[in-house]
Amino acid sequence: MTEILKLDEAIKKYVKPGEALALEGFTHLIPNAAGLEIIRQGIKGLTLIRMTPDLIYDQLIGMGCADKMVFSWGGNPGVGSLHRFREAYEKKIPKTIEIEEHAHAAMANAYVAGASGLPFAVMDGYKGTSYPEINKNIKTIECPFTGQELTAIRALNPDVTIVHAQRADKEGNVWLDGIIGVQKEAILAAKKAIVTVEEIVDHVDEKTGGTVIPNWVIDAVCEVPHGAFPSYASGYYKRNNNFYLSWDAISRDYAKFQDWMKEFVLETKDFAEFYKKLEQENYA
Amino acid sequence: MTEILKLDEAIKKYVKPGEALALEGFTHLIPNAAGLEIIRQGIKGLTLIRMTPDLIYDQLIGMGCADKMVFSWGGNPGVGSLHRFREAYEKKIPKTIEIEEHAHAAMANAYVAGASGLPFAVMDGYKGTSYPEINKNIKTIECPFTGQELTAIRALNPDVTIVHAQRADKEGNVWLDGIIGVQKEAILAAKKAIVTVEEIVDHVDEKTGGTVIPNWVIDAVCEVPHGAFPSYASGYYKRNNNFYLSWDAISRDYAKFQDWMKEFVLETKDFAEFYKKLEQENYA
Amino acid sequence: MRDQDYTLSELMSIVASRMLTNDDVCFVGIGLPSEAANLARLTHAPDIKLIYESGTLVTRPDVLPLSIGDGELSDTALSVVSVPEMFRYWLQGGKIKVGFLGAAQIDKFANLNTTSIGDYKSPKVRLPGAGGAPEIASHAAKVFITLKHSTKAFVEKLDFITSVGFLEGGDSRDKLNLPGSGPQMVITDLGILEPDPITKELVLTHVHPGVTVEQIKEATGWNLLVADSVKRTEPPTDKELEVLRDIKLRTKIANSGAAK
Amino acid sequence: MRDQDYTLSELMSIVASRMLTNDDVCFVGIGLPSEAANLARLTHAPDIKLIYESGTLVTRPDVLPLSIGDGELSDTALSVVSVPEMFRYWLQGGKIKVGFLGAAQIDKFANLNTTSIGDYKSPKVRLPGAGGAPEIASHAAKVFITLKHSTKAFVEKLDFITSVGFLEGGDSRDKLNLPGSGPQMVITDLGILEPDPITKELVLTHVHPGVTVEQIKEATGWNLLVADSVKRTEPPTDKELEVLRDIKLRTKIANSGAAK
Repeated sequence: MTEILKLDEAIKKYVKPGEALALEGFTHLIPNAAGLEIIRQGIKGLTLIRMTPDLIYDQLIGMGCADKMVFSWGGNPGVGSLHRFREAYEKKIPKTIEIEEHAHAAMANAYVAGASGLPFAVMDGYKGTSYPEINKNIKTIECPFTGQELTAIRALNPDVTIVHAQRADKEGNVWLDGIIGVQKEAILAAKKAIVTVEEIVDHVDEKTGGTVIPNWVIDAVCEVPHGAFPSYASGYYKRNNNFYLSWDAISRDYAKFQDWMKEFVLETKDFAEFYKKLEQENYA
Repeated sequence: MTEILKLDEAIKKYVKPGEALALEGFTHLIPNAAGLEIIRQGIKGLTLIRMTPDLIYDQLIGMGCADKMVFSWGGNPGVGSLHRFREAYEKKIPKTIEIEEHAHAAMANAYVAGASGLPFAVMDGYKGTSYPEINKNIKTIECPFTGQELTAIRALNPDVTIVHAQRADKEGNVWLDGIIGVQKEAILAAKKAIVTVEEIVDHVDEKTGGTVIPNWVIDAVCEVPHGAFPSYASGYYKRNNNFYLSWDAISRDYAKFQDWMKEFVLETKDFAEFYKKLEQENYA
Repeated sequence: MRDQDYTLSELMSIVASRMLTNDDVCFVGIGLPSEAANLARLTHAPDIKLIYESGTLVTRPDVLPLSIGDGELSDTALSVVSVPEMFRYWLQGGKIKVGFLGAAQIDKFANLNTTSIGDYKSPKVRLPGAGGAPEIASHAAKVFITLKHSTKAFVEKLDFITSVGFLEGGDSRDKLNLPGSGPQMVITDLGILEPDPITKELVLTHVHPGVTVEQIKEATGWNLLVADSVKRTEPPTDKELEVLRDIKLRTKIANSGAAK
Repeated sequence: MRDQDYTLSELMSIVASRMLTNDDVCFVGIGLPSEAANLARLTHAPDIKLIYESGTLVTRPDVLPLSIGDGELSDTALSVVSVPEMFRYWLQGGKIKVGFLGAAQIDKFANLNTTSIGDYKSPKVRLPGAGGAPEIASHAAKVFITLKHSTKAFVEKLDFITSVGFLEGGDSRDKLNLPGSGPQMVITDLGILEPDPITKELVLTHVHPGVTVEQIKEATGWNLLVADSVKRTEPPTDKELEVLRDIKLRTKIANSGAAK
């Protein structure tokens, strides 16, 4: 059953080198604090799965934690490229990164299949595109009733899924609201699940909206206020668009990136200290 | 775009003899008023689709409106058999009824496929059971990645889906809450959709819970207070368990059933009059 | 047979309830399974998670639901999901530890029939059908079954397999590659049957107080195997009886009310 | 070329916005399409339904979202669904009338590339990738495309087809049996291109005020076909310009704020 743990304990307990990790979040509720803790703990060899990898995956890749990225749109939304990802992929800095690439529809379906205990999903997609040529987890399949040709996508089942949510109760039932992306599917598809939350409260329910994910599919819940920063947590704080813009400059140069990560991430002991430092230096 | 119509107008406009109809509702929010209006209008030759056919399908079948029923559990919940359905199926009274039978998992998946624009759904189910022998819309399919044998179910796409919901706004956006069953999928899978609601209000949203189905997938919205009776509408009225118990006695004998339907349904001009009469005679 | 201050129906529900533990996540069939599962929740397993196929996750009904989708279930649920989500993500997705099923008929390998008796196309008795049972039987990590004992219900061969137990016994279920391990126990109003570890045929292992082995064999439509040492079922405790009668009384009062 | 009191970028958004009608249900790509779609909503199409792939159905943002999942989109939405539901039920399910896409590159048959330039495995430029575009391009009943004109963007042949337009032209898209009818129009900062009804090759049909056909041909990486009678695009109205500038200003102010 769910344990309420400190974030560093949860990462230490459940995230192992070489595993396939999904830190999901579709612009909203991105588990950034958890990603930074993985960097602090220096966990390497990871396969990073996410539909919309952004800053936190750029940071993990730049710090050499990732061997592979599985994704369907990778960028700094509204700003531009992920410079650390691009330099890793185009120039192998700091190391080679393999990619497995999908469209959103396919990747969402792959999580759905994983959550549903199925080895693959059927979709009507990708026809006429180059994707089937570059991703072996896309095949064609025929409808046994109509003969119609459709597309099969291999299921995604991360070793560990990590998401951020607004609240959990003391038993570890989790409540989230707003744009929920593919988080529920990513949790249900995973072997282990960690959820960071803005706060732990006495009671969560769906009576006034939102979605509750029951505790027995979640291994650890960690209270991490502002844990989605620079993403947002609807009802708690807004997206910090300035930080997304700042990241473009920080990440463009590898040396500058390394300095920044050292000063802000490696030399802060946890997310609270990191966030406090960002505030002091007018990033947050 | 959605029209706000009277129930009799909506049924006249969209429900044609010989069509395949889904009047969905999983115990909660069953569109009973709409079913009774179909009986009043004497629309025949229908294929009746529903996961959990209960009293309203018993009534439609007993009145000779149905040629076929597609279902996954047919009974008077907590009470016993549907006598009109059983007598039709076992003794062809008042006429022959064909059946196509599924398990809940398969039928839910068939609606999902229909809603998703797919000709079939994949599930892991039915293995070891007799269902594949009696339903030609169940086939086996192999995972193109793992070779695992799975089950394919043909999609369901009703000509018309009718559901009941708590509220709609004046533009025909519909709001429902509580047990939502397979209603959204049944609407999205259908060629045409009618929704009866407890009341039409100025504004609906999801801010405090519930689900909104946007108007452009709904053809007609009809205000029918108590329209789910004897089922319930969470937040409006409770399930009338007494009526479910009474129905066992009313429906057991064909002649008694005919008399009751004549008196209460055919000789009342609409659902409001029907409901008033039930109240007067202590059924409601 | 000594005088008992409880009925065999009551005993059946109480014995069935004892199969569930506080850590279980139980997909509950309507009727007898629902009574047993809620009794467990109200006695020794207060934190058990009860799931109903109508989409209600972790419900705590104060009265027993008459139907699988009563408002009492959604009003007291931690979360309400759509029916497709329930069957796809939760049941097929392997999130259910225990399935608790009733049935109209059972055979010696614990296969169940709730579909039809006699020829499928012109049945002697047309039953309600499958509902969620086939995939509960195949996907819940383990399955308990509860139904009343009679030769009509306990038959040599089913006319229709709605939900698979151990199919034809031996390793025939294993060959289907089902995610769940199948029926662990059949609890009736007379005793308890458990599958033999090798042949998977149901064996009588417990006899309820006041019931004889002979009586059970007579109520079974095949030559029922009896364990070498048949145990006597523990009679109900006062607490179990009190809680069961309380919830049944509350249910009766609630269900006798009309609308509004 | 006369003096203009608006930029070609502004004109592009305004012209693109005019393609949308009040009855449309539009799946909106981020960036230029989002600007055009919201401009339509704030001018001639107040009831247009805007859908974003983050799961927001019928949104009415007061400022332009920087990302596809801004809180502004969910706060003002009629309904927020999961991303799988969006792609399965709404887009693949055929509920979207118009798809509005941007792109990094386009070819003469309106195929789009947002994935990579150069060899896929060692690209010259690695772009963000597909997002929702491939299935918007195939499943929306019709598609509009908007991007800025340049020989880098308008290329003879794509290195990678992210989203299909008319594939190799003629009936090659038809043979794919896609639900949607494909691109109707490509709106750039210089003019408008439309597919030839038979060959499906893009033809220049409109030139924006102050732009010449020659200028457009020079900005196109293939020998661009020109319609027999090229029309002059209607210049922006005062209202269109005012509304566009208003929302861009509101957006700038909103996005410059930090957290809290």
